[in-house]
Amino acid sequence: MRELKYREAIDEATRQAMAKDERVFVLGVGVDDAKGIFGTTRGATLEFGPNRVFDTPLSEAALTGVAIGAALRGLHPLLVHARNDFLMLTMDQLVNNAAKWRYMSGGSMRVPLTIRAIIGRGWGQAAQHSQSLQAMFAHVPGLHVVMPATPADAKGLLLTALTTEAPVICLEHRWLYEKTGPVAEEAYYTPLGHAAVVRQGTHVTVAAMSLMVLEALQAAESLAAESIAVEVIDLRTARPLDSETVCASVAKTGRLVIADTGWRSYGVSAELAARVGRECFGDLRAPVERVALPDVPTPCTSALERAYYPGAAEIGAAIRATLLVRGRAPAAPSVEARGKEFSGPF
Amino acid sequence: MRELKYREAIDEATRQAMAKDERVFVLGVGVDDAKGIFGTTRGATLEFGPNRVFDTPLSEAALTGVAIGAALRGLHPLLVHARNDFLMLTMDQLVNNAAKWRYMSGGSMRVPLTIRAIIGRGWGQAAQHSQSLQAMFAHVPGLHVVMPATPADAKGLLLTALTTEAPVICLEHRWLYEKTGPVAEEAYYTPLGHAAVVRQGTHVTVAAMSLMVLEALQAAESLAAESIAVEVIDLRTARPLDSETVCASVAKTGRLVIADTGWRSYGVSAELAARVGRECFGDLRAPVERVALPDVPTPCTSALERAYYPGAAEIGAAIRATLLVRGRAPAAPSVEARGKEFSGPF
Amino acid sequence: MPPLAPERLKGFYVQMTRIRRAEEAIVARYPEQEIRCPTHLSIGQEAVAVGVCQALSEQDVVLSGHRCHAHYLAKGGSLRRMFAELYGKATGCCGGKGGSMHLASPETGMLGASAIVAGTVPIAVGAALAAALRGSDDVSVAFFGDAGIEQGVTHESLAFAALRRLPVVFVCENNLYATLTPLSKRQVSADVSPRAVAHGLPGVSVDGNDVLAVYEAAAHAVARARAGDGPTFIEAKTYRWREHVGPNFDVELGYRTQAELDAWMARDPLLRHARILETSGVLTAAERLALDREVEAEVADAVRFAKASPFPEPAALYADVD
Amino acid sequence: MPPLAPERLKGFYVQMTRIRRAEEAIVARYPEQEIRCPTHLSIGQEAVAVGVCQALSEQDVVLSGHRCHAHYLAKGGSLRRMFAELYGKATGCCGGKGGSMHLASPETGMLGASAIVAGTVPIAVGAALAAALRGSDDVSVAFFGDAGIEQGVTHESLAFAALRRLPVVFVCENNLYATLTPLSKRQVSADVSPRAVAHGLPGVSVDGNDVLAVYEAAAHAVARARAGDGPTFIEAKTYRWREHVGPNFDVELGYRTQAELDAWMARDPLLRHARILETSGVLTAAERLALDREVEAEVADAVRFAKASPFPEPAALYADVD
Ligand SMILES: Cc1ncc(C[n+]2csc(CCOP(=O)(O)OP(=O)(O)O)c2C)c(N)n1
Ligand SMILES: Cc1ncc(C[n+]2csc(CCOP(=O)(O)OP(=O)(O)O)c2C)c(N)n1
Ligand SMILES: [Mg+2]
Ligand SMILES: [Mg+2]
Repeated sequence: MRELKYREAIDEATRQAMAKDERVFVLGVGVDDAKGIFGTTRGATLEFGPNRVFDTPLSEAALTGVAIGAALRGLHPLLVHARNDFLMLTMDQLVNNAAKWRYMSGGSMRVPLTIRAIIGRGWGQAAQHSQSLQAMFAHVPGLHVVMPATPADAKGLLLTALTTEAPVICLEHRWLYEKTGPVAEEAYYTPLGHAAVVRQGTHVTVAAMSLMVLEALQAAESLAAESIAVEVIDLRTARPLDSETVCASVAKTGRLVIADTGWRSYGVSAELAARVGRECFGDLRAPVERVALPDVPTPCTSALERAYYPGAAEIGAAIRATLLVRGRAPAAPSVEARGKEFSGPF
Repeated sequence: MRELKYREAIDEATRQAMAKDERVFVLGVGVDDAKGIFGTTRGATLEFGPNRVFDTPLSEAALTGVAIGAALRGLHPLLVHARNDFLMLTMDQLVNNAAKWRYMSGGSMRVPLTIRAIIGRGWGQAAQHSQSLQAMFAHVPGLHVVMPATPADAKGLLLTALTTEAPVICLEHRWLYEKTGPVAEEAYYTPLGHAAVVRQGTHVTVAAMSLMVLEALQAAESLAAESIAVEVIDLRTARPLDSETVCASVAKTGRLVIADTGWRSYGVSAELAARVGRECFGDLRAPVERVALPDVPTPCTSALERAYYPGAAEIGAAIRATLLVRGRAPAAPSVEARGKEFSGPF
Repeated sequence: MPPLAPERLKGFYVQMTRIRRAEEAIVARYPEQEIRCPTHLSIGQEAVAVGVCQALSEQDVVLSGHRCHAHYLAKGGSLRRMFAELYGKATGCCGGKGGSMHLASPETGMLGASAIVAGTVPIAVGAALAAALRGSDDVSVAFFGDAGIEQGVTHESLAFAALRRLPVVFVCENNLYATLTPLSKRQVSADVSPRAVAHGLPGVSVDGNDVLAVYEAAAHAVARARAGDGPTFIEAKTYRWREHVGPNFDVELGYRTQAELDAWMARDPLLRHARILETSGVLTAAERLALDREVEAEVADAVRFAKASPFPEPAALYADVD
Repeated sequence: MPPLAPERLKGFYVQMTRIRRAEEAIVARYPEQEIRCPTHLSIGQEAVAVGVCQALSEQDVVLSGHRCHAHYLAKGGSLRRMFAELYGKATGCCGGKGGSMHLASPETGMLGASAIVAGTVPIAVGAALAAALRGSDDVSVAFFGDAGIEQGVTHESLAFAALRRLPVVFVCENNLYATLTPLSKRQVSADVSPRAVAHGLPGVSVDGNDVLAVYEAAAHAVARARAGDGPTFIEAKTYRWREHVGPNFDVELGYRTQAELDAWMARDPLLRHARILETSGVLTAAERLALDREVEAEVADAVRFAKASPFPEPAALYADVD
């Protein structure tokens, strides 16, 4: 199958959704400029023009309300933010209106609204441009939160979001933008709330989100050399969170490591560990391990960024912990080495 | 010891903090009006006058930034909101500024800022006036989140917040306002991050937050008649979350029920269950049970409110589940009956 | 503006009376504790909702805030379903799940209300954006109180609507207070509209107790919007007779005087309009009494309907979430 | 305003030159990939920071946004600690944890910066509130870009400052663009100040490339604030020479023309001030060259200091959280 970059897959999904459904339009700060949100909105801008793709003032709160209003009147806005940190400005509209309008109206109205927002990382973007806030959104009934890890899912989940008659927040990790993978040419729709087993294994399950899926696969690869068979699950959506698929795997392996891009406390790893702890009580042969950001803001300096972000090495160590295997962490490439690919101003 | 109502304890703590420290001042929508946030800011208004207690426009986002600025210049603002739902308007200032200013400045600045906000419930306040959003705030490194369940803690935790050189969010449940309890007259300071064992027991631990502590005690009382000895822990703060105290109890009982006022998914019950599941892995004799709001917005009609809010009955049922005791739920007073006390417009 | 036909003028009176009688029924019934939700009454402010909505067509839409009964009714919402909603019944306009602060009637163009002050101002702008993008000539209206201008999102909304010349009318019901706080403690000037028009849209301040003045301003604004000339801001000065939330009077709280209340009650928008109709021979006192009776019967029927309706089934709790 | 002493006038030049040379050093060093954080340069806009901060006393405070180098330096921040911060070193003004977008120097009155557009506007108002409540006559300044007025929180801040007559000066550096988007696509009019003054405070638009004009407007605003007469809004029209973020020029992106850039570069605020000083005999060309050399040496020293400094210890990751 043809290979696309993650960002190209987003661009293609957007164009296909717009071609199929004239209700879809794109708005957000900078969506129609020459850079087009790292290229993801450029194709739509050129193909559909200023009536379907347009820039907005820096008024994120109002624009979220505007998108809700347009959705209530039959359109399907795709609202794009260059960082999910900016969504903090829009929480009232997201939490109090978008998430609740259908319920409060007794089901007589729906809010088909898709929001894309990027998770930044590295190159000293510091505390306000690198948060990974999925748990906050996923806490709110009425919102959907998807976090594609592959180009195929970036396309399939975005297309599904753009045909879902409810608010969906798509969080895209910046470090995935240049990754390539097979992507079918036609439009296809990946269902929300279905995790994917992306590597089979029998000794331990790693359930990972977004970029951490790549780290988990790398850790699995390293441990395979030691005959440790790791099953890797790509969670894909934070709400709905598919704990069933994870439980089915844990029933087999008896061991679970959760790897998330956000903070540890009150994060994805908390909710999943709580569910698995209950639903797989009899199956768990070791405590669930959580690999996530330490509970501190993001430091700017690369000296501390290195220590801040866990990766394949930490996942490997957590796997070993659940297996009670002694020994040094496997020689996964360090975060620093991987970081090279993403160097440069942003 | 003298008894005070919860709201009187808040009022007293505010006045004592202001008398001891001239840096403390109170601001917020309606703080100096005749109703004074259900009486909690009335005493301070009368005692300290308009330079220390003042009303603001309905500009919650800016006022949060204003409070941060005043804090950076050596004052200690106490910013009051009649509902924690309104904090959604202020998330950018809370999450991106208040929580991070100290870290981003390398420790050269601090933000001594206390925010009080009320959790509404009942009488059809509906989806936007009854949320209990502690998990969202508790996810953010740099914030403290306290949730006093008793008049004594309402005073002691607020006094501590007002002497803490960091942002502290105090979430007060409206249904606790008229409850009475012993409160010492002098100023005292209840440390943040210390749960309290409020009832001793050996068979099962219930760790509860805010109003759910009262429900847990009621459930414990009912079950005592059947010789089930329930240990009840008042968690008191969501961040820092004192899982040690809970683990110490679970080491003894082997069983845990968590009861929270917020939504189930990604809530306090998730984080605590995840921690206990890991730290008490060998001690747990039954899965951790979670009693929390179902993952739906708050319905207005009392017919559905009844089903929405879990209480002593549901905690009792969860306790039985962990004990694998068969039988009907104990005859705890229904939510409806308890609701009577809180009838009226708000 | 051409003179209004007598039937239209009578219609204004009936609309205002329907709102007044409905809310008086709430006052009468509230102590029974069967209407179990906070209610913010518009008694005294009826002319704003009616004057504006009479300038709209059925396809036009409105959004509102916590004080939304009048807007719901003026935009054609069912009286029966409103009372059923207040009583928390399955037959309510939101199936009982929204309540007083979230009335909605999408089939008549009332798209709902947020209880967060100014929360729907951008939503109304979004509805206007949808009209502009689809090339329809529908107009949308944002109703909000005087405190609405204190929220940043209102300024963002005004600026965006002006920038894109969207067909939206911003209607600020300036009733001089937010809860117990007078305007002077919250804003630099007594007029709200100058702070709005700075964003590049025309604005007017009208007597909000004069339904014809409100109608005229709204008709002008709606015509502009429909013609593609962009948004307008209307400040309607009016007054709330009852307490901020709930059925009672509240002068004893001390934040306003009996004299002030009396002066505004003397400017009752219903009576004022009725007098004009009587003087001009459009509606005699007897005809008016007959209309009043009809409306009262309608309200009584709505209350009966609400009381007789069933509560939602427990399963409704989990329906319509996402 | 009394004429400025020659030493003050020279000081203006030195201040601007320090900012220019520091940022040119960033341009020169950035490709080495040792400054590992996004940098938003103020080259071309130096007169605003200097004109304003020269009107402030040491106790006065400023807050800024993503483009904060100039404000940090103009308010007396250490050059060495700034470069150390950019290099992510423990000796940086934020211990390496803040970086380019969060420079702070509380000891000289620079209270920090937020990378969320307009995020610090209310914080500056809060600093002014603190001054008012304590009865001190300190003034505070909010620096922000032209997009700052698009954020609702700015309007809330302006309104609150005006309502309480707080000693704050709002300084909007209108450089005509936000990222790649020209002002005309975002706002209804080319002048920002009218939309600010609607909130009830005086406002002026000045030539932001004329350090003396900026100084004069700022001195006037600061005097008003210190006298208890409340806030002022200053719009300084200026231009960013380099790309939005990063060290390069960017006309090839097509959102602005070379001709426009050339025209603004011809209005270089440094050269312009230097020419006035030369014409008026305050600073000869030779003296100027000497000052330039001094500043260059200072910058070179700061870069050396930064490079030689240690990175923070790993334990710093967990320090100063709450
Ligand atoms: C953002 C927000 N802050 C505070 C409140 C609490 N509150 C509800 S109504 C109200 C007063 C609103 O005043 P105004 O906009 O003038 O409308 P009115 O009630 O006078 O019709 C307040 C403070 C709220 N609902 N939302
Ligand atoms: C709330 C918010 N939205 C978007 C961004 C991304 N962003 C960073 S700077 C910038 C442009 C700001 O323009 P302006 O205020 O004019 O300042 P300038 O960069 O021109 O100095 C944008 C869109 C942001 N940082 N914050
Ligand atoms: Mg009002
Ligand atoms: Mg700019």
